[in-house]
Amino acid sequence: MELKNKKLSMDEFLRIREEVLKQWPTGEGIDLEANVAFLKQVPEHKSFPAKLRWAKENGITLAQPRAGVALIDEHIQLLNFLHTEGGADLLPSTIDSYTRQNKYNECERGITESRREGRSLLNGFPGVNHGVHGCRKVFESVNLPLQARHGTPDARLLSEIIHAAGWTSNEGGGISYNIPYAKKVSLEKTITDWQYCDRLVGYYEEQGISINREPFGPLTGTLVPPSMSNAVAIIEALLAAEQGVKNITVGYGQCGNLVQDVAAIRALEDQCNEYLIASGYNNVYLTTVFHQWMGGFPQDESKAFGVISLGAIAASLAGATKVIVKTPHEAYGVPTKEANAQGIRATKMVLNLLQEQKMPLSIQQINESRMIKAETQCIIDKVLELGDGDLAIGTVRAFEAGVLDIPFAPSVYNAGKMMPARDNDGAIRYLDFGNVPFSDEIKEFNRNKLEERAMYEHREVDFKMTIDDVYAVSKGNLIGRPETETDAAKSIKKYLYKTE
Amino acid sequence: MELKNKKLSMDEFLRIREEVLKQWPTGEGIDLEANVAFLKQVPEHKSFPAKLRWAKENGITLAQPRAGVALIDEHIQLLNFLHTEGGADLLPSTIDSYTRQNKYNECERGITESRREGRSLLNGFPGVNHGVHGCRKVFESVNLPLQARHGTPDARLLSEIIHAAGWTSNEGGGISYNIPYAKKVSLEKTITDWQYCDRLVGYYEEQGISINREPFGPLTGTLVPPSMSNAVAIIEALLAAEQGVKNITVGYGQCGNLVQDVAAIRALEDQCNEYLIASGYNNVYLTTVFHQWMGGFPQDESKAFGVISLGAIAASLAGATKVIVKTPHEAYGVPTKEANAQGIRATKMVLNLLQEQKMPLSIQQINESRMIKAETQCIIDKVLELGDGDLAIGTVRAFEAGVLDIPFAPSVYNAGKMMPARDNDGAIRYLDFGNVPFSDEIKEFNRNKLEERAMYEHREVDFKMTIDDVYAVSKGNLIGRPETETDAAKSIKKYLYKTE
Amino acid sequence: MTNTVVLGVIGADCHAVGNKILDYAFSKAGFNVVNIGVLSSQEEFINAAEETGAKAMIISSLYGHGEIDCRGLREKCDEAGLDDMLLYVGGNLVVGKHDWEEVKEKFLAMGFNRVYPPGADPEQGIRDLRDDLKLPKPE
Amino acid sequence: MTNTVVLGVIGADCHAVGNKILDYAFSKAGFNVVNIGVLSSQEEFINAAEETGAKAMIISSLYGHGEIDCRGLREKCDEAGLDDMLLYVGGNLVVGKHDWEEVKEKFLAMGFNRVYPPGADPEQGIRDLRDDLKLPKPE
Ligand code: B12
Ligand code: B12
Repeated sequence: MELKNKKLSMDEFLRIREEVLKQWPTGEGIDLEANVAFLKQVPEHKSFPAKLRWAKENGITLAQPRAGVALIDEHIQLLNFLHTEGGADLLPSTIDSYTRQNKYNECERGITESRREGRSLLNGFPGVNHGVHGCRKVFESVNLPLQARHGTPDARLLSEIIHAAGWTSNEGGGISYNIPYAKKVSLEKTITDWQYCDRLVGYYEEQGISINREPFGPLTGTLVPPSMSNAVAIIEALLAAEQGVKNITVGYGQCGNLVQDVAAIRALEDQCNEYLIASGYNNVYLTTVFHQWMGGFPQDESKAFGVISLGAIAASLAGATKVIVKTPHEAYGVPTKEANAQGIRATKMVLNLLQEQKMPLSIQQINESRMIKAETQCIIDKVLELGDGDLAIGTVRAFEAGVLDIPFAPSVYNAGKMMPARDNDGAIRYLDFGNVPFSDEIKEFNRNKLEERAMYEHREVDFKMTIDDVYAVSKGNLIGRPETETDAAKSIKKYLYKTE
Repeated sequence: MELKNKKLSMDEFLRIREEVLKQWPTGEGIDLEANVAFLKQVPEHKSFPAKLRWAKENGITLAQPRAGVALIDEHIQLLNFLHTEGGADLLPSTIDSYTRQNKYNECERGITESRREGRSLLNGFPGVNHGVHGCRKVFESVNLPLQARHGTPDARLLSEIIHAAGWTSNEGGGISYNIPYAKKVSLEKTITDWQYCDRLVGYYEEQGISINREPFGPLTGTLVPPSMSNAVAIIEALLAAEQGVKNITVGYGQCGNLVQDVAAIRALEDQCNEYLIASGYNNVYLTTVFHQWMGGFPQDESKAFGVISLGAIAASLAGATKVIVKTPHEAYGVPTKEANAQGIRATKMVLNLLQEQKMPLSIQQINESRMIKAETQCIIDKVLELGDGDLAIGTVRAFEAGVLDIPFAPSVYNAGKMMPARDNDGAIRYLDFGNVPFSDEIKEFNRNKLEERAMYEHREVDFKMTIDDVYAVSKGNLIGRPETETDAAKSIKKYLYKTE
Repeated sequence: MTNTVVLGVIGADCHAVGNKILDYAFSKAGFNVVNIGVLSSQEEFINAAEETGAKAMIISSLYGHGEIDCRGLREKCDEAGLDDMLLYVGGNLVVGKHDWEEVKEKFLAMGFNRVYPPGADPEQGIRDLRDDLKLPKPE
Repeated sequence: MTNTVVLGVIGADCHAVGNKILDYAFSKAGFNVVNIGVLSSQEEFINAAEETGAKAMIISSLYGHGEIDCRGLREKCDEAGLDDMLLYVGGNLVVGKHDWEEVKEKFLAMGFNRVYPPGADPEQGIRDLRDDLKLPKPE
């Protein structure tokens, strides 16, 4: 089948579906019509789209953790704990890494070993292996909307299973669940496979059942310039809308510069709405998700609380519809349920304190927002041009050409030529443009910003900056200042480390 | 002696001094000239004024904890722990409550019992009982500038001792260490006594030794409207300057509304500088201190981290010179050194992340700032009028008249007629003006703001709002919304608490 | 009067916020509140009880010296002939975050009738006092 | 070559950032880095070592399945005749925050020569590898 950004016909969809359901025994017998009946019974307070709409209309930012363990009962316990002890507003089921690679045999092994050892040896919930039956048990045992969060290039069977089970949201997309998560899976394949996932949601929409879809905004979580992740999010939203998805949450991972963060997520919502309408998708209900810092965390738990809280503040001031919460264990490993609840409680405290407050508009924010939109448009225009008007084809060609280019991505289909770094205020800029097609004005803006920093730090603008920035937050700073003595550093040392 | 805002002559000062040094045996033999020689040796990295200046010039916000225990060695251990494990930039010695009431006999008992039980039975460091010798031991055993933080209406002997020991900063003032801390001590007495403390610093200044003075900004820490605490801070700065103090840090306690917080502390610095210069005190080096939330804390430690981090963020975005740090134990009791260090680490993480960032100017902030300044000026103008031009006399009369009026203060010399409450955005406004002399425009502004909230909450503007607001933060919110069902609450419940 | 209580903050403690709110809450609940305020000594509590015939003392200690400040109060009450005086105490009773059960035991052993943990709801104290004084439940 | 190392992230693990930085660091330190990247199986590590004559494998596992993924690697090396292969492993080796000493013991028992805790500095690995390969210290 040839890749094209075009709604799958029901016939095509059903043809593919037959194959999909055979991928693992639990696929057998999943019945769309029976699911429709089941999904119609989902009470409003367990519907993802309903709760998002309520939050958006009331100006509330919801908090959602990540969480998943190997076994069903433990998973249910975990989720209910995060609801009652953490105060989570929305529940996840983070899917394990074998499932993400469709290695269901290894999942089976992980499940067995977890049972034997009495602790989870999988880093998430193996939804496919547990099947509709297991996933429904989870759905019926919790009292909040449920979403699958994963990183699965081919999530077709998983999507069939979770939606059949009453989970009313699915994270992912053909770009965002490929480039950061896979090494050798082609974009043709993942875009096609995610068209299927979207078409499934579109089918349910046609039956009057609203299901939410969320492109994964932060990508590699590591110094992705806002315009690059926004471009990807908008493309995935458009691809989803084409398949009939009507409830979309576009996401963004915290950069750390408050003005840039607020500007970025506001620009994302505006611009995505503009593109949706311009493309004729008029009935999409769009919301936003802000991810607390997605890069390397500091090991110290108190410092982690600082990072978490700053993320909550940015999310709240930006007016994001929901925020994805990190935990004080982030630098170590999958959090205990207690550590997970701690992250949510710190976050909710901040959200409550700021509930009535938004970031007041400033010149800085207006300028930043304008710049992000201009950059994003350059990228998307070029994608469309490369695809001769077809967004799906354009996306594949744009990655080939390095027009779309995600820093630190593992995929061989990603050029990896673009390099980011922070400017002197901590905002993320383009250090090396690679083949990202920016106007001269934009290039100059980015260069000047980085030159400013380089001058301040008495060094050259180069890859060493990027590396220093990768480490910075985990070492307790936003900007990776060089360790050689700057005047400021000298001056600090004079006061702090001098001994008599 | 008659109260007057006039620099004490050296003779008067020395006459009073004789009496002061007799208050407790450790006062004996404190020799000003010998102290000058000692203070000249204080290395720059242990000088409070030097470090504040460095921070201000480099746009850095310093973090300072509160801490103090009964015994010298334990106190030194505690302070060094907060330096090395917490990363504190400035060190405190929080003085115990008996010392604050000049009950040195009870301190002696507390010291003895603490020794016996092997834990501190005093809530702070009894500086007077330990004397110059003990305080110097502390000074010599730490490697950062030291400040006494207390709440002592008559701190003359304490001030003599700590400065003689090389502690280069002293918190307090004739208003701020009386009204929130005492019940029956007259303002005449405390203003006079603090003129002495300031004159002592002025004396050292004359000898070329710079010592920092810090009026206690947050007062009762409980819903104090910014203009009221700013007015008090400015008055105390002016009273200190008259006695020859040249290095002053004016303070402010976090309200919780970010725009108001940033506007308030920026207004405080500007307006205080204006008043200093208008009064002819041209050489005062002014810095600011932002106190993390001073009211009741939530008991949950994760939530406390959220409150702490939001405070750090406000301090940093406002560009305060230093921030006073709370701890996750706040709601329970004097923190362990570990909990104290946790608070500092979370704070410093946030300060580091935001180091290069300031709150961008917005219309909202400009308006808020203008309003705070206008209110503050109304108050100070009236104080001067009441004192026939004398600030000290005016202050006494202003408290009698309820022109200066601190909510929830224990002092019988405080009118207690003014009542504050939060508006619908969480900013603190005047609910009942009492006798605070505002223009009609200002009154209308405050009333409208509270009406807005009342309408939203379907209730009257009354004292119940104030009470609800007192509890709010400890219960996990900024604004004390009524527990009766508002539409929003109903709507929330519908989603969150519904069971099938 | 059966429903008169002496309210105050003991010792060198200046924390006034909780005191004002307790005053408000107990008064609204129908008690006759004699509020001697912050920074009150054991003697001031006893004098106020003697003068007003109060049946209970609602004592707060926030600042950490509660242990030292409260010691001997029961004995002083007995000496003054205030035999069945109900002694309630609450706040942040000791220095630091401690195991609550231990703190409670310590104060019960000192002769207090009821001991409340940090941030206790005044309504709980009111309910308990109604019980202990055998007052009718409010309609 | 004595200074050839195979670098990669084992299992179904896609964490690429650390890998790119390790590549940069080991290359800069003078090693000949054969980077097989993320999502690499035990077989791919062994094949790469056989093909290049590498003396060490620098293995990362971030995502928590390290325990399952690394089991049997030493035995497979032995079978392949890669007898003195130095096996280094680091990252977030197990699911969750665990006592580090236990984790380390577990991997040493599995036949690894060096095991590094979360967030270990690549420079430490480089110093250790120089020692283990008896390479001269850099001037
Ligand atoms: C960024 C990130 C991601 C990105 C990765 C993008 C990409 N493709 O690279 C995204 C968002 C895609 C992602 C996905 C997932 N992640 Co992730 N991720 C992180 C995070 C935040 C930072 C990792 C990073 O880049 N660090 C920066 C680099 C420079 O450091 P590093 O990786 O630690 O490597 C350095 C050192 O460890 C050392 N080192 C490493 N190996 C070796 C070996 C030797 C011999 C030596 C000497 C040194 C050494 O040197 C390296 C360079 O300095 C970490 C948590 C953290 N550390 O804060 C979680 C974390 C690694 N992820 C985790 C998990 C579970 C996942 C997911 C399964 C899903 C989930 N729960 O969200 C998926 C994985 C899917 C898959 N198939 O692998 C867990 C692992 C849990 C565990 N071990 O118990 C972590 C710890 C988060 C957590 N606490 O839950 N993740
Ligand atoms: C505001 C505050 C201040 C203000 C007080 C202003 C004033 N004059 O009122 C200022 C800044 C001046 C201040 C000063 C000091 N404070 Co203070 N302060 C607080 C804080 C943050 C809130 C207190 C408050 O107002 N809460 C709100 C009210 C409504 O609650 P509440 O006081 O707990 O009272 C309620 C309940 O406890 C209950 N209750 C109380 N008593 C009783 C009795 C009965 C019978 C019942 C049923 C119920 C009951 O009902 C009340 C009403 O709801 C607390 C910490 C916290 N709680 O978050 C520290 C705290 C009480 N302070 C503390 C200390 C140590 C001090 C100082 C010694 C200095 C210092 N280290 O900074 C000085 C005290 C000087 C002195 N001589 O007393 C410590 C006490 C430590 C301990 N016990 O181990 C605390 C716990 C902070 C801490 N963790 O270190 N403080």
